[in-house]
Amino acid sequence: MSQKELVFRIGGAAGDGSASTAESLAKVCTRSGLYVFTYTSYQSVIRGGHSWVQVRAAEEPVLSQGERPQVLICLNQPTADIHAPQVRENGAIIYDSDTIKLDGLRLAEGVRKIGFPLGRLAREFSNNALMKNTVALGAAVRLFDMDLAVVESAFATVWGDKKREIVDANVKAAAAGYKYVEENGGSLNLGLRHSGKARLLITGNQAIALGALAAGCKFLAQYPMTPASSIMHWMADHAPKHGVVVKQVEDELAAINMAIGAGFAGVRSMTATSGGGFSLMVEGIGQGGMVEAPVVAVLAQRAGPSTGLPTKTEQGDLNLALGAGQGDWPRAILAPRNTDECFRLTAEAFNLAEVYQTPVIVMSDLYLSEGYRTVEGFDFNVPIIRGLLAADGGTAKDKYLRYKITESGVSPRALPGQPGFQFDAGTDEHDEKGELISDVLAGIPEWVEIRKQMMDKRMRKLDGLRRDTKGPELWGPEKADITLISWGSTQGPLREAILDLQEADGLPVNSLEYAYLFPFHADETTAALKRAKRTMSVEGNFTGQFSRLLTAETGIRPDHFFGKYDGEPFYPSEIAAKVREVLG
Amino acid sequence: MSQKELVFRIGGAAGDGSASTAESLAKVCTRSGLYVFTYTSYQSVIRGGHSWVQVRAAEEPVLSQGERPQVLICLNQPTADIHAPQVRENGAIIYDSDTIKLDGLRLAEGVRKIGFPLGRLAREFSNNALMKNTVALGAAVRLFDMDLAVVESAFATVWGDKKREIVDANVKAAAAGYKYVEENGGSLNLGLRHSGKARLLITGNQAIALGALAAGCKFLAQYPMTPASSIMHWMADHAPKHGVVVKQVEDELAAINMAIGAGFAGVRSMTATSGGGFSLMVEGIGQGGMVEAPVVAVLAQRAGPSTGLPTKTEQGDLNLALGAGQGDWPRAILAPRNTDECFRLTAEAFNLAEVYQTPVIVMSDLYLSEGYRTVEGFDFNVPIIRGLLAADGGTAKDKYLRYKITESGVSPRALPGQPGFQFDAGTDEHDEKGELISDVLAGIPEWVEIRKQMMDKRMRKLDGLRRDTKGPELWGPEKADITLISWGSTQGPLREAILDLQEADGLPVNSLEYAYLFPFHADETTAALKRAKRTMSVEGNFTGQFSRLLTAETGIRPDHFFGKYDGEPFYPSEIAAKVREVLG
Amino acid sequence: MSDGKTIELQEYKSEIKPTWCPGCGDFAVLSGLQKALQVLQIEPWNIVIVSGIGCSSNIPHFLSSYGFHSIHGRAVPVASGIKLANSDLTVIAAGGDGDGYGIGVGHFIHAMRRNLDITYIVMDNQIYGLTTGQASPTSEKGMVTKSTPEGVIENPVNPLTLALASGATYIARGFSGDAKGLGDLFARGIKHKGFSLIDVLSPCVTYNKINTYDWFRQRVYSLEKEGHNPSDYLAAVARADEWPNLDQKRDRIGLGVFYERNDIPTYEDLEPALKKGPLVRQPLGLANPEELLEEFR
Amino acid sequence: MSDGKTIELQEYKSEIKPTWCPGCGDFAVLSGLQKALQVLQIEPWNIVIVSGIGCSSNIPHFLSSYGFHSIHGRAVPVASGIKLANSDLTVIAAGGDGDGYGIGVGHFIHAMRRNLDITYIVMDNQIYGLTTGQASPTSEKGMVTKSTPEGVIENPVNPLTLALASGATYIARGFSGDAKGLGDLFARGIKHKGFSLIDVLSPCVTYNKINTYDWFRQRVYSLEKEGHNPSDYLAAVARADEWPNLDQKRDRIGLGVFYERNDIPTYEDLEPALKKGPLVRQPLGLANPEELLEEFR
Ligand SMILES: Cc1ncc(C[n+]2csc(CCOP(=O)(O)OP(=O)(O)O)c2C)c(N)n1
Ligand SMILES: Cc1ncc(C[n+]2csc(CCOP(=O)(O)OP(=O)(O)O)c2C)c(N)n1
Ligand code: SF4
Ligand code: SF4
Ligand SMILES: [Mg+2]
Ligand SMILES: [Mg+2]
Repeated sequence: MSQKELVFRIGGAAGDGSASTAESLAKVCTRSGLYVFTYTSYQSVIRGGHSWVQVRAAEEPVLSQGERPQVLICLNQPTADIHAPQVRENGAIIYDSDTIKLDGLRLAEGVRKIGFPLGRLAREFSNNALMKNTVALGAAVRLFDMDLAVVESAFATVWGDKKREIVDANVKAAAAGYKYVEENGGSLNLGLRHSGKARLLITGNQAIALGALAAGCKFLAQYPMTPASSIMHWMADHAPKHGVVVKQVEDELAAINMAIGAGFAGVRSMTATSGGGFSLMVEGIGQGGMVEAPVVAVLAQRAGPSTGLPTKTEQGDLNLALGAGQGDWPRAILAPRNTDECFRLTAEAFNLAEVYQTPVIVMSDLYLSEGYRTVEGFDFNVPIIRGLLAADGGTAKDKYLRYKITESGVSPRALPGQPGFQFDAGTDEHDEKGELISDVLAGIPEWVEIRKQMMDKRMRKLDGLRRDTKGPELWGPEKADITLISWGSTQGPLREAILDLQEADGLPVNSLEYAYLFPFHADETTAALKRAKRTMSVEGNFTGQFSRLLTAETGIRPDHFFGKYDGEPFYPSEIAAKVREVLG
Repeated sequence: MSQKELVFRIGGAAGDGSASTAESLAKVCTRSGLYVFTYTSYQSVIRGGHSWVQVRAAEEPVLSQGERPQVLICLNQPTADIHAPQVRENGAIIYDSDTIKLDGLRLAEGVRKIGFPLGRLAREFSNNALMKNTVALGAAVRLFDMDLAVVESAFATVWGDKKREIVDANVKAAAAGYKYVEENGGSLNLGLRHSGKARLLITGNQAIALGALAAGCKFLAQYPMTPASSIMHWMADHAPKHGVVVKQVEDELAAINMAIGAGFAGVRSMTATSGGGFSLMVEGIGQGGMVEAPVVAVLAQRAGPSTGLPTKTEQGDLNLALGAGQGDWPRAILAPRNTDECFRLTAEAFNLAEVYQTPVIVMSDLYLSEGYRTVEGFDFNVPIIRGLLAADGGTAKDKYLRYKITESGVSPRALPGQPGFQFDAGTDEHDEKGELISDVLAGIPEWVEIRKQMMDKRMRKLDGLRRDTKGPELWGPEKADITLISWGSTQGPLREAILDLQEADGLPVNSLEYAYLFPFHADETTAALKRAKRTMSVEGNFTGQFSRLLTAETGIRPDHFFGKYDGEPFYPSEIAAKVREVLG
Repeated sequence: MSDGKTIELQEYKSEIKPTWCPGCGDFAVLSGLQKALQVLQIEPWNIVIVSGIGCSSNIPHFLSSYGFHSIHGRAVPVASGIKLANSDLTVIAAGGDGDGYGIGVGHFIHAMRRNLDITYIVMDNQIYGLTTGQASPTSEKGMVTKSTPEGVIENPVNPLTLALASGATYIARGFSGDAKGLGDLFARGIKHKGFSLIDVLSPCVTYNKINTYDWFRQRVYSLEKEGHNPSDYLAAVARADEWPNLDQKRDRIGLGVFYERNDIPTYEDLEPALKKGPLVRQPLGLANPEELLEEFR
Repeated sequence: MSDGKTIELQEYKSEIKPTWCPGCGDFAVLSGLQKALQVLQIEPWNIVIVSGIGCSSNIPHFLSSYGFHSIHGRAVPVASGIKLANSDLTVIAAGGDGDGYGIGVGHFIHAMRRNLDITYIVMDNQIYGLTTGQASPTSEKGMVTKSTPEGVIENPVNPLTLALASGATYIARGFSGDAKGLGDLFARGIKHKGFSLIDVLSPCVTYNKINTYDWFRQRVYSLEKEGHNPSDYLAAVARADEWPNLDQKRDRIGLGVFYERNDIPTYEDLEPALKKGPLVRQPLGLANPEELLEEFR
């Protein structure tokens, strides 16, 4: 895309502090009025290995991590070896000239080698080994023409007033780097305006947690698992203040069962995990469908199979979510396409869960959950719709039927503690009262019929869930040479690819994007795809799990499939290339 | 169907002994040279409730439990109330005239009420309360024109020589019932020939266990769950003699993980469960796909969702099997259509698991797993194909690669204890040697490529699995007005419905039957369905889980769907009626 | 109790007739529990009984209270979620030995170390009843069952030493042959602030032909009568180790309270979010949401 | 050993350099284990190390033996399956406190009561290392972690009293600050016939700033030197209860063998199908299949 942007990359070993330096830069960009998008590539190790972060920022919204960087900070030699050749023409590489060599690396034209004794300089301000990152950061800030004062304010927020000396030392270190560049070539002259409204810089997981709080979530039971853990961390930090119980429990079996218990007892409750933990929740979540307890389960995907690549992204757990639990039960699956939707769809999930009294799964992935993105703000005016409660009146105590067969499939819900509405919630098939059919009634003709009615009742909720959720969004030109089908976090890179194809090739391409996966919106899909000239589904897995769902529901098979399963996020360029290949 | 048959039903409370009496009768029928099919309707309770068994037998193979009985034994009043009206014209009801009344029940024409003091008579031979069942059994035997000597031989096998007095008492009791009918109206004159070759009478679970033994299974780890428990019971009884370790373990998590450990260590190993337990195996089984360990998992389905109807049948766990585990990994899913295939496909599953070094799921259901059926015999000449082993030579020790990238996706497997081939099996993504990619290499460009290659390698196994398994079987006339699509145990009732539609209505109907569900045979399916005039899929669940798979794989949507989810098995008559409705 | 009227025993009984086999030990547990609740005058609607799956786990249906008949092995986490959501409720988890000490033993251990104010009643029949008689984790070595035709070769779980090792603050053993004693142990356990385990020897008359009422009657004795001091941890361990144990000694089986301490705060006491009362009563939504956004600017 | 040649320590080392943080306690466990295996002269190809997921669970990659780096919490059942399939192998399960006492505690308990001849080494750092520092089941009350910013409010699991309650027949505690002692405890545990638990205090230098080498050094003492008798069950319980415990006493932490008994048969001894030797060596297929069909006629 032709819009002006800055792309910054920093790399080193785990523990070298790439992430926090990049975060500072991202904050500085945000406070400078830019839109920001970050991607962190790291590994499942605490020290060593190779990790790097990319920060991309521009005056207009940015939807992906971008491609080649203009500025690279190398915290160790492997970073130079791997990343230096990728730095763009007329870009710059910042490195400690005492420890790192760029000799022999093939650099693009005009790349400035900004090597100076970072480490030695840094030791003037602190004996913290990570201080050299701050010197490098200062250098980058100068290259990008940003303001040292903003850097200072960012540091002040990160460490707070209580750690004033740390802030001061860092500010001095940054100034030293800044000065070095000032005196050695100055700015890259990227021409971005650094002013304007500071927006919010937030990760998908933080937005999910905020959305939950806004929706009145009172209980989170979770077991740590990348990339879902930071939901728990953030919630735990804010829990006591907002009257939320946040529990790290013994395993994911406990997490889902506790969350369902809490939902049954009347609070909005949630759990969050990744595919491995969700695998352990399979039986429990099906239970929620049967006892008709509301619960929200966040499934933040990472690359499988099995333990797989714990720090890498994938959209490979859709089959898992679709198949979770025995038999058929009504579930909803939402997949936020971006950080903003992380907030909105999570909040919505709580309403759907309570209105339909059934588990709702919110699927994100490492790319979306952990990346920092800019959002304009959040609308905290989230409606809280608690659904049909026996307490709201209209429900007689004496013949209270917890599982009353209704047209919507939804029955009035009593909460423990409410006098006169005592009932049993059972995972065995039960009658309208909640009493067992399985133990002495199963197989007796009239009860066979009631069993069938209970199934029908529960499954009717899918109609309401479909009605209350939206069909896919068609984005881009009405008339297009190809329609790209995507779900969840693929939205960003895909939209950028579309813009690029339009701009660079004059190719009209649009996308059909799904945020509400299940119940599937078959009619809207069929209508939209009928108008499509050609279709390609783009998803982050091997088998095309979502395409298969789409075909199962509509009989339509996308003409092409572009699946990515190497653990890396989509890059706009590769989507565009694939489109060119397919159309060419 | 017009073939001569006998249909017998016995009902009472749980603990009243319906099942063992029916089993005796089934054995007597078998030894009388008939083909037998039984269905037991029971409840999740140990005493009380209402359970009944139907035994159907004929000179030609029978494929379903049949419909209305000719002879009914009532062990309690509710049985009379529920079942007596269903007895066929000119049939008979046997009951204890001291305790049961048929007054006021609407019986079919010509039904004989054979009420006599069963209990009092029985007490002459034993004070075991269940002895009255034997008296009734004797009466039924007389009605069916079978031989008391066969009854005696059946008793002798059941109790063995050591319990001669029990056998004698029972023989006397049966003779008393026999005599009573002899003197009060005699036979029903059904006209079946009771002679000829005695075949085998066996349940699906027993056939699965036998198939496992025949294939060299050495290890079974299981946790009890209806309707899979009897696999463990039968195996445990025969284990020590055949050098098989059978372990009831603490839960299904342990079961799958132990079985995978044993498979990794070099023995053919298996686990078995129902949907609830399988839900707990989801993470473990995906692990098998990643470390490439062979294991066979039997999933005997029962009616869900959740605990559901533990003693009732359903085909509702296909989505669960298809979605089990994170990400994409190669799995095979087989679904025996009948008892004979329970044996053959289980044995085959062990070969597929070892040849492709991946978990294989064998799906049955309560209907197939627990029902007694006639089989002609088993071919124990099961080939045992252990797949590519490093020990077989051709694999050099010094650069041994456990996960060597090959065209087939299969790599030479070393077993612990083999000198020089030490390697690590890991659930994290790994390289050809088995060493971690996840911890310090993930995300580095060349290793991103290797990760992709490892995925490709594993997933290539699906091609081999598809090649080594069979496409659907088209059964019935080439040209048909409608093609019925089915999988697994639905075969029997469906074939009977087809025969009936041909005979009674002259309607040509055929069926496309699947025993090998995954990897799916799309080409054969498309070819077969292209020739179909009209299609209807018939399966035992709410949403048409298999039809959805078929559509996802081929884009073809069956024209009609007949799903059953009330816990009861299919009856040929209801399938035929549905076909008439659809075609009419 | 709220309106000063005494709640009658009848009010704790549901319309559903228990479906257990005649003679099943679980009947005594049911009536003991009803009696305890009545003695404590806890309103039926303020009680939630949570069970797993098994014969014993059908108990919620036979009591008039709120009930959650959960999945196999998960009664304790479901109960924990309920208690944390509404700490005003009296939460009782109940189920079988397979449910609690087999598939559910992990949750059992972690619940005890949390010391949530929950009462856990295990109807320990040393067999899997509902699945028609397989070995359970408390089946004794050598026992022949459907799954162990050659006899069990595991050493049995000892629920009491396990509880003593895991921080439960009320640990007792009852016997279905002593209905009165059961009621007392339940009442004391429910009153106890913190996690209470009551392991009940509750014979399965259908599938366990070894550990029968008679078998127990020949072996049980009252801890109290022998002067056991329930605040003495090591004495409790020694009593608990009398049966079952690695040596397969089985001549003395103590009944009563093995261990109790009341000085350990409950989980609810320590949980900061509950300082303002039960979660169900706290307002939904955010009072001052914009404040939360500061950190993202 | 088979060919009479001594196996050198080097042969137990793999080409992979451990990826643990410098100073991590797990290094001492690795070298202690290598030393123990060398002392016992067990051929690398006859060893299988099975782990779960966690920093500590990466250990199989650093040893030259067969390895199975399983899923989180399942090392023990995987190891059990391997041992039952090939009882000639030396099977060692290894992993973290989260893996073994958190998510995996159910398997841990059941494995102990089985008394399979497996050695289980838990690298207990009282924290979740690999997931960057959340509370673990052995984190002490009050500890501030990423998941417990207000401090842990659970009582910690005591692995030793748990093992004593569950029938493990060799129960020991080691400390990464005492490499020599570790090697000895491992060797003795591997030699022991039956389930051996060695809980190793293995400091996480990155995320646990409380339970450091120094912290332990101020508290540990040798059981042997104080004359502890490892065959005395109640004495072992008393020693194990010194730390951690409900009273949060933390001044004395015993190292060494708490309990050992050698008169309890192993699971493999009792399993009838293993009488003829390891399963892997038994012939496949059926000798006389028709015999099996008799019951179906
Ligand atoms: C995940 C799962 N596995 C297995 C079962 C089958 N199952 C139901 S009850 C039960 C055991 C019952 O034993 P126990 O808990 O001792 O209760 P009891 O019937 O003896 O009272 C089992 C294994 C199940 N429902 N769910
Ligand atoms: C089912 C599942 N849940 C969660 C995780 C994430 N996870 C990986 S390691 C770990 C805990 C590690 O702690 P510990 O076992 O103590 O090992 P350490 O890293 O401290 O050595 C967790 C929660 C996982 N891999 N699988
Ligand atoms: S089977 Fe046993 S536990 Fe179950 S109800 Fe009958 S006696 Fe009770
Ligand atoms: S994080 Fe802790 S446990 Fe993990 S390697 Fe580093 S020091 Fe060891
Ligand atoms: Mg039991
Ligand atoms: Mg740890």
